[in-house]
Amino acid sequence: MDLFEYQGKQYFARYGIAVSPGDVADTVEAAIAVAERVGYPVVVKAQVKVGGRGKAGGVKLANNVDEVRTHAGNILGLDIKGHVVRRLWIERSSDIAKEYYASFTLDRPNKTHLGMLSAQGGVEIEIVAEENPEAIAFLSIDPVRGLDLATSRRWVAEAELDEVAREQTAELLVKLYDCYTEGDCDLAEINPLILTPEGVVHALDAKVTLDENASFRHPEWEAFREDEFEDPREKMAKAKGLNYIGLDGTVGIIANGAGLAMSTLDVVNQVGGTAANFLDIGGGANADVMAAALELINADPKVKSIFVNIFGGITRVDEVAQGVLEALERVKITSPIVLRLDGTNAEAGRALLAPHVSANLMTEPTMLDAARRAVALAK
Amino acid sequence: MDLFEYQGKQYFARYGIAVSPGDVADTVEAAIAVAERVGYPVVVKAQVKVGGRGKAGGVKLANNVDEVRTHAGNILGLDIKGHVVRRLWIERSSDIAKEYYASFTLDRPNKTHLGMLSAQGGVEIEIVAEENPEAIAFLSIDPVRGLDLATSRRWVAEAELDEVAREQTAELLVKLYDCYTEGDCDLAEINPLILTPEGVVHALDAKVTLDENASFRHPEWEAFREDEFEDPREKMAKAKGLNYIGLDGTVGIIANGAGLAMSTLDVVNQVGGTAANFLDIGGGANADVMAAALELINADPKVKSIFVNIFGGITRVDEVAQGVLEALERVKITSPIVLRLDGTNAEAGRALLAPHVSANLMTEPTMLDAARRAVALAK
Amino acid sequence: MSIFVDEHTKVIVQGLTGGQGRFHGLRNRDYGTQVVGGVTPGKGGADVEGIPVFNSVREAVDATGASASFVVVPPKFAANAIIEAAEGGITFIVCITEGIPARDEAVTYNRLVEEFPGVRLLGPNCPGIISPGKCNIGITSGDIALAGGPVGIVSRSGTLTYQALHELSQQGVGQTTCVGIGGDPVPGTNFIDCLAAFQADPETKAVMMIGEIGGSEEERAAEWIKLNMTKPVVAYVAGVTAPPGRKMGHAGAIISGSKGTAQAKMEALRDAGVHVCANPTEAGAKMVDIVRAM
Amino acid sequence: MSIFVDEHTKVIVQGLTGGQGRFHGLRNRDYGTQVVGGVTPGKGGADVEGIPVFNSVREAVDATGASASFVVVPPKFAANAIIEAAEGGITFIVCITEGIPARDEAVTYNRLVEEFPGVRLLGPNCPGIISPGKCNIGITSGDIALAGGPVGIVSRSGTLTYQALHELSQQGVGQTTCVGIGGDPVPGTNFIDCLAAFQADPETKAVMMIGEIGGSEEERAAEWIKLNMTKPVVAYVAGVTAPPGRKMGHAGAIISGSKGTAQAKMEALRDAGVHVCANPTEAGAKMVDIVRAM
Repeated sequence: MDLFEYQGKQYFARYGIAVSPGDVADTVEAAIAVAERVGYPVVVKAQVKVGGRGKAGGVKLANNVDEVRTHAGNILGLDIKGHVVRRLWIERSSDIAKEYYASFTLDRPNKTHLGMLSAQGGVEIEIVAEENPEAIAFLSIDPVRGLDLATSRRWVAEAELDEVAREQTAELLVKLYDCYTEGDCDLAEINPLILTPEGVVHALDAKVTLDENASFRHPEWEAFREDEFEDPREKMAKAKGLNYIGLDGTVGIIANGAGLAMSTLDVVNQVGGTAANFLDIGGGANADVMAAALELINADPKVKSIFVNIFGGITRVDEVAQGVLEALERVKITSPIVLRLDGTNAEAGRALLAPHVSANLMTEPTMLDAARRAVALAK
Repeated sequence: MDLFEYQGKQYFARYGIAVSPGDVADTVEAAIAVAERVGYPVVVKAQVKVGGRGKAGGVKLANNVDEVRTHAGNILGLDIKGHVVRRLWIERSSDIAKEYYASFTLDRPNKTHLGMLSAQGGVEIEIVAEENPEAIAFLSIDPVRGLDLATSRRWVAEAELDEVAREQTAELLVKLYDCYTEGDCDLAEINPLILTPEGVVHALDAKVTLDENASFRHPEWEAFREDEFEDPREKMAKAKGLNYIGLDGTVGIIANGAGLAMSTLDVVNQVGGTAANFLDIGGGANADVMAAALELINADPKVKSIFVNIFGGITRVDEVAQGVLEALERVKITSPIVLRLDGTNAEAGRALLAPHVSANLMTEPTMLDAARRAVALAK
Repeated sequence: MSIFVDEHTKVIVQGLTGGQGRFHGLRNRDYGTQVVGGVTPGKGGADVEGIPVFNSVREAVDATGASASFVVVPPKFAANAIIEAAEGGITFIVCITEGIPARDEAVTYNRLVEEFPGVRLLGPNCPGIISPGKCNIGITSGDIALAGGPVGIVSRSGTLTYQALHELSQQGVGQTTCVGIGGDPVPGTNFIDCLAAFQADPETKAVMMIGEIGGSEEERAAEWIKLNMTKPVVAYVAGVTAPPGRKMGHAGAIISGSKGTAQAKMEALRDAGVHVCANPTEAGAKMVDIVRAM
Repeated sequence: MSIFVDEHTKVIVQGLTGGQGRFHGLRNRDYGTQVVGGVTPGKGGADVEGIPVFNSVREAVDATGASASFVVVPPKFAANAIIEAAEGGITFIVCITEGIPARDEAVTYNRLVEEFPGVRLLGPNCPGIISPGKCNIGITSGDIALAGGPVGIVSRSGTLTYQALHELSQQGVGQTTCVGIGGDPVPGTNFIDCLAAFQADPETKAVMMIGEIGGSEEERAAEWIKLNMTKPVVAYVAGVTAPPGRKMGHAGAIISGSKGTAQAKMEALRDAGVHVCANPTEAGAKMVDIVRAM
């Protein structure tokens, strides 16, 4: 789960990481109230989960109440790369002497944690990594041992941060690592981490991605979830326990298992079609799940045909077939459905379906055949 | 100090690192004796401090006494890139299932120790680093904390060494690190580190560079020193405490301080000349030192003129001038000498020299002027 | 021969008394696997359809001589269960648990590597391992596997593992072992570990490898194959049409920036001499051709 | 103003009772430096020409309020002396000792960084630091320095440091501070530390930088200059004609493979807008021009 900047800053604050004083606002009036409270000048920042806010006009400096009113009014409702701004973060503006970059993430090839620290912050780290990799001090951290202050001090020296900033940053990085690990983040990034002209180091932005697998030990994450403005279809899918990603094509996809679902997209693409979605219904494919999946796909007006691709492993195919039939009784589906059912009890499953085969419900023996049929129907 | 392979293996053995059974031999007869002792097949290896021995015919497999006689005879006296082979290392030949690479050195930019480990050994690591850097697992080691077995195990897994080799290698790497640190090496490299078909890991080569600054705690290094076959001029220079490197040009160089000596070479080069040597006489430049330096340069038949470049810091220039005059009384110098004396008491120094100025002894006020004069004299 | 597990492998099930543990544990035993015990703290002394339950792995190992453990416990307890297995003397651990926090996986992986160098973990979040006719630990349906070799299968994806087995078995081409390494970000056993084992196994004549988007394990495997593998490898990589930045089911299956695309993986594999196929069916057909031509 | 040391800096000399320590310590005092004490274990209570000697740094600091230490002890004892200084409350340590083993330097550097983040080490194997007219710690001859600024000098080479001072002083251009960082592989203070301090010092108007072959500190400095430095920098890099693979005096001054060449360093500095000169005289002349044009 990606957090909004304001949520990330709230999360940082839990771990003692210094951020600018500020608050959220969903209306112009609320924005003014926050600005009056934290004191001018303030920065009015669009809360969207997409980069490039600044360029899109989503971040503005306001020196007085009139400027807050103008900027908050302009930014609320702004469309930034398809994300409509519904919330603002208003914070006291900081003078900046230097901008650094700091982050922790998982180093998958090495199976360790990876810290990245650079005296060149404020720009995209990918660009720095590409153009000047020596400007990034990489730190490989054994997850068993973690990061201590001594190592953190070594790291800030290696990164050649300004000396006045080093001890503060070393301490902040230990806190950020605690936030990353104890806070179960997939990513905890500060860009920029700033040094003020007064010699104080603090986080000016916050980019946090939480590891949803760790939800069970973080009841506090509920508050972040309530604030999500998700695509309604993805929200509905999540509520039903379905793994759904909306795409732009015309063939609706239902498959069991993420690999098989990806593979189904690939095969549809190979035979000249385009998938309308990725949808993994997981291991159990009973009538409830199948009905929910069909309903979800049916709600997508782009869909011209539906390809159900099930390989029975634990799931028995006859149960899946039964589920499809029950689901069809409950839900009115407007597009034709092509089924490919294989694996455990496939024969029994196909036999179950045989009497119901029609121009709107057909079976094919292989993935490739089924994909061809579904793509033809979508044209 | 670079060690020969056989010295490196002896050094490894002190730290419990497994090497092949073998011994040195300076004659064909000795080579045969070693071969008979360690058992056939053996490898006959030229002991030279230069890479590319194999290609130059300096490494041969011998299956019996006749082959040892032939190969040892051919290799002794062989010239490999200017290094004449005077000693052989004869060792029991190993069957090789896999070749790895392992080394420790100082990571200067990060001021830590750097371990490099690769499942792709037997070739030059620089080539692997260039063509396939991901094939090297780099390990940054805090010199304060060192390398423990747990981290070493993590490292061999990251390097994707064959599983049968991992635990042995993890243990060997800890020993190699001990050798590198306690043994005060600038470089401790094993290439290849081999895995035999029987599943045993051991060092098939040894490349060790010792940090001469640590000589005071390593009386055992004396034995290595006795075996050196140095350039006689460099040997003489070392005996006199002079830092001498022979080069190919015609202007002999004497300077105090390494930086000034390098700079002197550069200036000679800029005005169209070529230096015959690098020679740093260090801080104290008394008559003894100056005499030794002049003698050394005088012995080089390429030298056509001598440029003495002294900047008096602690050393007073009048003392240097006195030293030069005394040295000239003791040593007969065949090439003309151009002196540039500057810094503390420079006036007094120049005054001292003034009565002695001739076509063979002249002074110039600046480095550049002196370089021009010395280069003109060398043409 | 098979890799990692065979007919002599004695298996305990951590979580045998739970719903999933009971279902899969008994199913594995029905397949013929030597399931010799279960572990559930506080339930020692009970049994599950004749399989004795112990309070701890150590007790179970002492009593049964098991060397393998099948970990089927909720995500919250999985990391501890894996470490308990290693501490208890187990050397091969299969963990099918889905949804373990990445932090726990990272710590567990590194603790195993650092403290228990002889222990292999398969998973988490994997379908398990089957050496057809000999041993099945995990959730793979034994029906779709065919004993007798000569193909080894290694797969990052669960359902595609079954698909791969099915493609071969229905053509009469058997498998030595099929290993599902799982799609999580920190897998205990990776492609290279399995490829090396298959390369060393005399009965395995060819290897089928199913990859997917995300990470760089396929690229690393390709490099390893190029240098070490003499047996033919057929590969399929799922996710050619996956959009960047969206997790495709697994936390591991995500294209970040220009990294982890199926195209890059296929290219690396092709460079290493692997037969790269466009879909599982084609991969199956190619493997059948290769085996028949042997 | 000057950087790191000024007329208020109180200095103790570790090794004051040794030949070198006595010579340079007294010479520094004669220059006007506040040399307030010496440290030689076992010789506490004695004095050297009126400078009291203490048994330990802690005692010396407590008695004198010194913040700086000048370490002039043999290589064997230097690492311990530096750590003792940091533990004793010294915040600026100048170590001129040549020939300290690289291992000891690496351990000492990292111990300082990890345990004593407020402590700066200059050297080892450096000529020291002089803020002309205010403070001289090390072996630089005070005669060749000229007080009053506006040039800061930082140099990796000993003799070339003197040369640089001389080139400026004889033209009447003074220095704020001249720092010799030394040519060893693990210098406590590097170019960037000094450049940053000069950039922050209002009296320093321009900086002269003397580099040499080996390592990549000059390249890193160039990158830093490009991003942070607004004051003009003139640089000279020694060793254009140095052959690869031979140590040119210092352990640090060695060209390894294609790394560490003077050409690469000069190019990086030029790219960063630095005035790169072909020899010390030219560098001096360029700096004089720059200062006169201000």
